[in-house]
Amino acid sequence: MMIHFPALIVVVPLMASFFIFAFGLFQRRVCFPLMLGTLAACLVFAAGSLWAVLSAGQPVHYYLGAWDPPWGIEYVVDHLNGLVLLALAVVCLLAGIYSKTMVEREVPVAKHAPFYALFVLQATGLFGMTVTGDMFNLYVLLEIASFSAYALIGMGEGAAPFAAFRYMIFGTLGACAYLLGVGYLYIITGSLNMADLRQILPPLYQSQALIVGFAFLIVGTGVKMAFFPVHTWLPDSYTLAPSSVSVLLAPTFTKVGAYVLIRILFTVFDPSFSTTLLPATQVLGWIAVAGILFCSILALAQADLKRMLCYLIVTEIGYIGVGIACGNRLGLTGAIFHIVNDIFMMAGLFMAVGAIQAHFRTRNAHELTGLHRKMPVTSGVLVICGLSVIGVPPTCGFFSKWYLLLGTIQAEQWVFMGVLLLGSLLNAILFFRIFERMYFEVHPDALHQRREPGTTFERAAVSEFAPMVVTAAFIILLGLFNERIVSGILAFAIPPGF
Amino acid sequence: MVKDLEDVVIRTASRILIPFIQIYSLYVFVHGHGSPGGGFQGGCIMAASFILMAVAFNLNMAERRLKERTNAIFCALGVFIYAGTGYLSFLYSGNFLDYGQLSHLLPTDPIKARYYGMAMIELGVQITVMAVMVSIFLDLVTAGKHEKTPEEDGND
Amino acid sequence: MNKLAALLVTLMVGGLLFYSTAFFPKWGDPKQPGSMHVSPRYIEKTLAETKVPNAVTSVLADYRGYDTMFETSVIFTAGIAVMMLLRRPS
Amino acid sequence: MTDFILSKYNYWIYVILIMIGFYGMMAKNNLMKKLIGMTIFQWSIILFYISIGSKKGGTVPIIDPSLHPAIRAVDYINPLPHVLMLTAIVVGVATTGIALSLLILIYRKYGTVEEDEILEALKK
Repeated sequence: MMIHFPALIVVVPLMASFFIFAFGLFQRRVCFPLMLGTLAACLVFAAGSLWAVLSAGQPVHYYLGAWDPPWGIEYVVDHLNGLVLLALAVVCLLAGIYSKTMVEREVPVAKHAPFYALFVLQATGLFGMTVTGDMFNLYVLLEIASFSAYALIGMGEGAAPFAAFRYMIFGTLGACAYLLGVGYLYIITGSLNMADLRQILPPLYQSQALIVGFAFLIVGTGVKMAFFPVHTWLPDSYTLAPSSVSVLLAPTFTKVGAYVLIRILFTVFDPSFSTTLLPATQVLGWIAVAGILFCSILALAQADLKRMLCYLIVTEIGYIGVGIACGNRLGLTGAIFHIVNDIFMMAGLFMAVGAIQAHFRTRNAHELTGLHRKMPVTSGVLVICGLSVIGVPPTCGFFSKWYLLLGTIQAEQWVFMGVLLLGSLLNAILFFRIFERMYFEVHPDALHQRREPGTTFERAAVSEFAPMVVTAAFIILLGLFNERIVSGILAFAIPPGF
Repeated sequence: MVKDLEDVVIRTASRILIPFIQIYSLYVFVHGHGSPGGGFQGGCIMAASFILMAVAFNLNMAERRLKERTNAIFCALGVFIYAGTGYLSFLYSGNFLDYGQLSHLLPTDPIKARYYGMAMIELGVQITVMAVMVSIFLDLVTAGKHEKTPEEDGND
Repeated sequence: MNKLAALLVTLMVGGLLFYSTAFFPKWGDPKQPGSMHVSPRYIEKTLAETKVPNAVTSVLADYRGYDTMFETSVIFTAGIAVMMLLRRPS
Repeated sequence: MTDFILSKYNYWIYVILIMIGFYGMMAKNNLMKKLIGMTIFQWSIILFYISIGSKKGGTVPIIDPSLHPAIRAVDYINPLPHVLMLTAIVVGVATTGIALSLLILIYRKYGTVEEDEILEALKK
């Protein structure tokens, strides 16, 4: 049964979304348990797939429809996407638990069935994009994940439909650029399978059409990954989305985009092509550096807590970009480890902000005085995640930034190293400003004057702070056991040719 | 006066045409293996017949023929048939979507089983595409105000 | 101003595309890589392996049937999304 | 020179369509026109894929043993791009469907689909 896990992790949530939608129309209450059961099953499949890869020691191949690769579609689970898959499965399950009370609050009852069906389809698209070994299949799964994201964001309040529409224009532009890139690769090589392309492409590295196709692939993936110059769709759409949706999308979608970029740069194309022959990673590095500085400063300027986090997402993607740009084992280890850490960090942060908005009824960073008294758990999780984003030792953020720094030093990219340190400093200013206002400023009148008299302060539900605590625990655990993760999994996750 | 005359011509013409459109759609669907056709094209033609019904008559007619809830169930049913056929090969420890394993189920050799597997797939695609096209059309046209009968809305 | 910038970007992208078409194989050339590497097997083996004369249907439903399943799921996702966004709760 | 044009003009057509769609998407102020530009952009990529699959002298890929005794790949055009583009067409339909429903939501909320008017309304 274990050999079917790579296919099951995508097909089971797909089938479950049909049941959730069909039964949800009749019996609304069946949606949440079905969704939770599916995401729990996906966690089991993800863990099983990673375990199969670790015990086998080499990538696991799964031929869909029993057709061998270049003709049929192939799923490949290796150390790299096994780890990312496991992190995605954990965070999707936590986002599912978290969404119980949030959806009751934000989504009208008649729309629960389609909402949960799209929630699970979004998870399907993410898992599929991580596992697939076929370029066109990745495009189709990218579209499933994107359509669910557009619709879920469109459910938000205020200007959410407008933000979703602008995200759709940008996202479709990116997906079409990706499709055009796959078309360029197909017209030159005739194959769609990643491993097959790796064999056919080397003699063609000089042809200009290939370089243009490579550029389209990078631009398309960059849009989906919210890389610096093409990230403008992210702050509006994730801020206005319902909080259960931004908790699902923020940690996962952009990191899967980063994984796809690593897959294209170093698995489909030879690392020597991406780093030396065509200075693609150098250019990406300099853009990422500009992105880190620009977005860290913009994050400082935001009053709205959620919008501040959105700019943080783009900064973290910038760190991953710098990791890729180093072009050596250390830098890439740091980039992959940072993808996994960032999935958990952003999940914790967005869950905390969602709970604060729901119970403290504010998102303004200046009105958080006395939060620790009313919501001790949420503020505790916010502190742990903040420290991890800054990069303070016990948390996992420190270790991934440590490898990134080592990578930049080894690659003698002193500017990259400087910007990494400066970025951490800017994040430190950002978070300590919030911590200071949360814990140390005591203005009881500010608290009462804003609160309407007579509204009781209902406690955060268990289904809200349980996932938060689990995420914070994961952040600490990843930090403590980073050495085993790096030597056990990441050492083998680096594509050959480095 | 002119408005009614116009309706009469369109209504009688479409009353005659709609059944043949649906038969043609089944023809295209069934001949997916031997000639250009298949689930998608057949589903679209079937959806066109329902949309013609909604345009020529009024939304109530289309609503009566294909109620909103059954349409939603058809959406899920078609894709369920598709994925279900894929799951069948798990029973015989084949990979996902491996129709060769259907030969244990159907009294044929593995190669002919692939022929029947594809027919099942096309059926699933036909149902889903038909249901979704009609559902998207009805949603966009009424902008979500299904419950109000067209008379209140002005007979558009 | 915006229109001018958009025009410039479009001309640049168009120039890049025109430049790249110069390196494509001739149109309709039977020996181009696109038709030499993977597709000959689909054409020659479809009758033998799947008894379906229409090679497009056999590739669509069998060789790459998994893509088509997700394609149907894409149309299903669009159907739910439109239903969710537009339906007014009565 | 004519041989060069004859062998490449189909790619130029799809490039011109991409430029039209891309310009429409970037420069138009009306959201509906942006959507039309996006659709042109998507369909031009479909045209590009289909032109990859064509073969001079090849016929529709329905294998008919009576037509040619030996089944040779040269006699039939390449079916793979046609399969891929069926998916891209369905994705195009889905994109248009969701974009139109979002547009209806925007129109219902702001009474306009002009981007600058919406941005004014947002600033208030």
